[in-house]
Amino acid sequence: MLRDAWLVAGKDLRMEVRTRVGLGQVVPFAVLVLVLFGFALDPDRGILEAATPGLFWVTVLFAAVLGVQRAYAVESAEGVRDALRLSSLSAPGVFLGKTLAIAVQLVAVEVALGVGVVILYGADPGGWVLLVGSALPATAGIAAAGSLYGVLAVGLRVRETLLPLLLLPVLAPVLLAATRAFEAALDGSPADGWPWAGLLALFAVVYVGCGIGLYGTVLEES
Amino acid sequence: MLRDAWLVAGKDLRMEVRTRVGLGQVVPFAVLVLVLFGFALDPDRGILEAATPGLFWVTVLFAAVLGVQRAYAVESAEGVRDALRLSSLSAPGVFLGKTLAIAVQLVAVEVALGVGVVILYGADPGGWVLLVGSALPATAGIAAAGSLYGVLAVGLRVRETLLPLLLLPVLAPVLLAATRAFEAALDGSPADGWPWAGLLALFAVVYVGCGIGLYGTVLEES
Amino acid sequence: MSIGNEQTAGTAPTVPGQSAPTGHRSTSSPLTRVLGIIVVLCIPLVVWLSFVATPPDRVQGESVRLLYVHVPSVTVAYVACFVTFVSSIMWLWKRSEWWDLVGSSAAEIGSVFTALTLVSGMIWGQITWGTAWEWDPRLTSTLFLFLLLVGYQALRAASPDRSARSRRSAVVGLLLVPNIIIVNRSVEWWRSLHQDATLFRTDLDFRIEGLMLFTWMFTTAVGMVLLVWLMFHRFRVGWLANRVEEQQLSEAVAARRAEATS
Amino acid sequence: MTSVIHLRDVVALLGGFPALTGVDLDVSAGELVALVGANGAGKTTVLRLCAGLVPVASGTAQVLGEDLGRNARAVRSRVGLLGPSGGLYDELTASDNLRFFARASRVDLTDVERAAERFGITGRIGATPVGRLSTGQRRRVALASLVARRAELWLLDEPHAGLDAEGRDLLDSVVRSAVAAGATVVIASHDLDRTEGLGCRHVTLAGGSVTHGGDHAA
Amino acid sequence: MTSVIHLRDVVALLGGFPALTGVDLDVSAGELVALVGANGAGKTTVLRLCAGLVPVASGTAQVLGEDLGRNARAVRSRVGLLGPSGGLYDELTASDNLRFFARASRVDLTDVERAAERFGITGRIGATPVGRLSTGQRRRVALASLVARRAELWLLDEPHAGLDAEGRDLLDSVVRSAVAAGATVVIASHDLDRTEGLGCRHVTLAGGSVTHGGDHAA
Ligand code: HEM
Ligand SMILES: Nc1ncnc2c1ncn2[C@@H]1O[C@H](COP(=O)(O)OP(=O)(O)OP(=O)(O)O)[C@@H](O)[C@H]1O
Ligand SMILES: Nc1ncnc2c1ncn2[C@@H]1O[C@H](COP(=O)(O)OP(=O)(O)OP(=O)(O)O)[C@@H](O)[C@H]1O
Ligand SMILES: [Mg+2]
Ligand SMILES: [Mg+2]
Repeated sequence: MLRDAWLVAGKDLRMEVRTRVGLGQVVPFAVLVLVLFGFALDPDRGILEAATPGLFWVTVLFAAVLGVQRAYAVESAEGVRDALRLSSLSAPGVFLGKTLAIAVQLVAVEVALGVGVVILYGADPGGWVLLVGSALPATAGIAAAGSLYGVLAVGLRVRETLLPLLLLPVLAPVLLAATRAFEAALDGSPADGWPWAGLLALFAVVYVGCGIGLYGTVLEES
Repeated sequence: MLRDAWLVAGKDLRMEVRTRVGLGQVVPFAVLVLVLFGFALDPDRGILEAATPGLFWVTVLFAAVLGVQRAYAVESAEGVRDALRLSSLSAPGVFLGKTLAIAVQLVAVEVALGVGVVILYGADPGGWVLLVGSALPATAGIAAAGSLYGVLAVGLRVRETLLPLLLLPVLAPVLLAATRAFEAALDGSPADGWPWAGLLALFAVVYVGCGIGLYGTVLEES
Repeated sequence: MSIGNEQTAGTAPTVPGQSAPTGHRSTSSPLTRVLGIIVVLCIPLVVWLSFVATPPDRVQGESVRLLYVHVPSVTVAYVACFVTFVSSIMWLWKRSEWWDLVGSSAAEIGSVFTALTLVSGMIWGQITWGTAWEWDPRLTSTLFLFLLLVGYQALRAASPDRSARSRRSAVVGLLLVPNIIIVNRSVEWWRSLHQDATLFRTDLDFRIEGLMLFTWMFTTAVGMVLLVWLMFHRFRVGWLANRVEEQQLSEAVAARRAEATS
Repeated sequence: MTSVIHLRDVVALLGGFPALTGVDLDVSAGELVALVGANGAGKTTVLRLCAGLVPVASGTAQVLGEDLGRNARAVRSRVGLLGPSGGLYDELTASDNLRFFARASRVDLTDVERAAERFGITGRIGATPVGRLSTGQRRRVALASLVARRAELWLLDEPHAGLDAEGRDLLDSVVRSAVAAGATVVIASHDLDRTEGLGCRHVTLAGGSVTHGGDHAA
Repeated sequence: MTSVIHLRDVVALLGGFPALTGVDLDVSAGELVALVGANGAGKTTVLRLCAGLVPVASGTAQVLGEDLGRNARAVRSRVGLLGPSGGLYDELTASDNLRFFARASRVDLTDVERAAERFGITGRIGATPVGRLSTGQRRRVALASLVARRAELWLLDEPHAGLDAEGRDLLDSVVRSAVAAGATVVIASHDLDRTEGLGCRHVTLAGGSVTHGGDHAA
């Protein structure tokens, strides 16, 4: 299973290296969204400062939707889906591989956004441990849920639009918890934040578990 | 030219009727984004009320990106692009047709979002004339710019991610002007808003003009 | 009550479970008729109880009567979601059409009741809070629940063939309850951990007792009967739709074969 | 005999790769020419270039009397190209596709209907979204669309692939009557029996240039 | 002789349409069978069904001793299917594709290299993203991937389409040696000359069912 996961993740990252979609485009997109927010929400810092963690994570969610879309667009090319189903890859392995590849891209997005937020919104990064400690499980949870719902939309002509519809309500808790954790970290009160990080870890565990259990059902559908 | 525009718009709307992507999915997606915003930005009304027009238009932009993506996904199927280039359709006609089809979908999104904003954000719709008078040129501008940039991304494997990157920056002025106009309308000071509506009309004219002039160059690129 | 098509159209193959007389052109059966009669008879009683018999509230005034729509409908919606959840698990285990139909019927009716909760809550809010919407935990999580159910149905509508449809919707249906719990809990915590929690409900902390309690419980019971009644019909409509599909299919198979031999 | 295709030392790049490395080719009006050659020789690229869809990197290319380097647009609406994938909207039904492309190419709708009938795009097949047709059925829709166009120059890329025996014969008869009506036809194919049966002049490509038969004299 | 494919009255639906309307087909181990029939007859669907990719709506279907209705998974990794579109990642190079699918199917990498060499996927072609290869080159990559798999049952959907003469001969020799090594091969094709040349037993499909030759006795 882990071997399959490596194989799939390696393939996805290799494609990423070839096409530079993630670094070259998803990351700039995310930064752009941040700028747009800065633009649409009042020019005076008031709102932006209060809302920074929320905007950060909303932006991550949008980037995640894009990333998942991309990750599954390559799998839904004609014939590729058949080829995957005919291979001996274990479904949990494919799930973990896709999740890993999406997570790696998300981390890149988050780093870029973090820098963007500091520069553009004048956020004051403090509480590193909590920031990282909540961002990691949040990323894992988003990637796992994205990977699971992504495969549900594969092969449907309407996947571009169905995916966000399925995924975003599910990710609302991640948005909440991660926002709270970041708020706590930026406020310098990490003790308030750790329970949220715990919730994020719980979410990640639930979705990785569901993904491992259910992915096969969807992928192997005959 | 107008005949071609009708032909293309008719084809797109027929596809829409067949697949129900717009009404069935883009509209719920837009509402979802609105909810996520309401959610991520503080619970107390303060921010939301101040930011309603901005959030409305940011959401419209996201929906527009999705809509444009979908509108050009159908054109970038292998061979279709060749077929279009080999037809006798005039490029400005194709441009106007695509723009029209996108605009129709956007109007549906805006109506839904308008209702959503009134209900969820407790916005108080006043100044109808200004609202409609600024939304219409804004929609035309967004659709025209989307249509022009959409065709730029057609046929590239990475269009899902490239399009927002190209489109969002050019639409930033529309976002700004439409937000200002809506703010004025909601504040009950329409006199402040009309100049912005005028600016939006200017944008629309510029983008439609550019589209008519440049679309051919992009489409026919040989 | 314009939910679903209680009266199905078209020629009717027989409906499962009930021995419908041949040529019977509806989805009703003795059992559903009994259920229907119970609902129909109880509704005037519910109206009477909630509008006449129960007193107006001290704080809420007459608007408290929305309670008898609002609270039962959310209870029914929860039950419907739970049914979908269980049916999805059962489908993944048994892979039977029966469970697929139970799950999808429940989800569809559940979304209607969720909408009813939202609408009644918003009307109520407009009256008592002076605003239809607050970013209150319950409201928000109810809205997400509604959107999850919309997503479930969009996925079903988008899936071309029956096996893919059942399979994918079972996965989403199975995730429904965990999703609801996570969304609901996190949204609650989101506020409660917040320093100045704006608890809109504190002033409504009326003690429900006596006739009000009875009315509430009675309405909930009627709501449950209504759910069961609608589920029966929706299930049968789905069942018949599948049968019609199969019938059309065997006709299509025959036609295609004939075309081949000609 | 007027020259319909006149390529001299044409180089064409696909994503930076020199798919054509100096093609010399002459086709006169009313001729029936087959491009043959190994996989990757450049047949498809020659056809797309003649349709004005691939830019000429260097050399002279004249098609239907127009210079491709300067006026590819003018050529495009006068040629009919059958590509390997057909160029149809998967979500639209076969007849909607035919109608749309007919209108878009200013073709008479009755012509399209006649062509559709000829290729068996009637009844269920006509009313099915093209994405749900079989390979051969999709080819037939593309062919019907092409035939209705009545182009001056037909460029067919492996037209027989995917068609059943009856479809291939039908295609041949369509090609013959197009030539009889004055059109020029260039076919890229690996099916030499068919192209010989049609009486094509064979032009062999290798490594992106013509090695045999590019010229009438050769 | 053990039966590798055993279909009895199999109905299969594609998006609600009865693509197969009651197929009876028996193929024994080591046989070489050609499915022929008009466009839309159901050849592709039979192959995909035997690969466990299309669900059996009714009837009995056994492939490689497994019941498809109950255990399609077990069949999938034991068959090799060559579909019309090849099933390759356009963004990966030919050799990366080959390596990925080899690993994913637990195939020895040296086998893949040998197959790639045989089909000419070396040098530039091996290092080019598959999306930028010509039709025939892409087919060759898919074929190399298939050959390396050494499946027990080969299901080939119009395998000769798009290949040049040399490629077709190569394919035939590959098929012959697979049969010699004990594999069973089913080919859907419109190219009767080729399938006869290979010495296939011909099974005719029409309207989604077998009209001739489904059974050894027939
Ligand atoms: C859009 C607006 C509203 C929505 C979506 C909504 C949603 C809900 C939900 C989901 C529940 C069930 C809670 C649970 O037990 O988990 C509930 C219960 C209840 N709601 Fe609402 N509500 C809304 C507005 C209101 C308003 C305006 C009032 C009264 C002023 C109200 C009063 C109640 C009461 C009394 C209960 C039952 C008591 C309880 O279980 O806590 N709701 N509502
Ligand atoms: N996705 C689909 N949805 C609905 N019907 C389909 C779909 N794919 C194919 N069909 C129909 O099923 C029938 C059988 O298709 P199939 O692809 O098996 O034919 P085939 O024998 O391979 O034809 P060809 O020679 O054209 O490749 C056809 O009539 C076709 O219209
Ligand atoms: N998009 C592309 N980018 C880069 N190179 C390409 C691209 N498409 C084709 N090529 C290369 O150009 C050359 C010519 O391709 P072309 O498609 O014209 O060949 P062909 O003669 O049609 O071959 P086939 O018989 O396989 O169809 C090939 O070597 C191919 O690798
Ligand atoms: Mg070619
Ligand atoms: Mg086929």
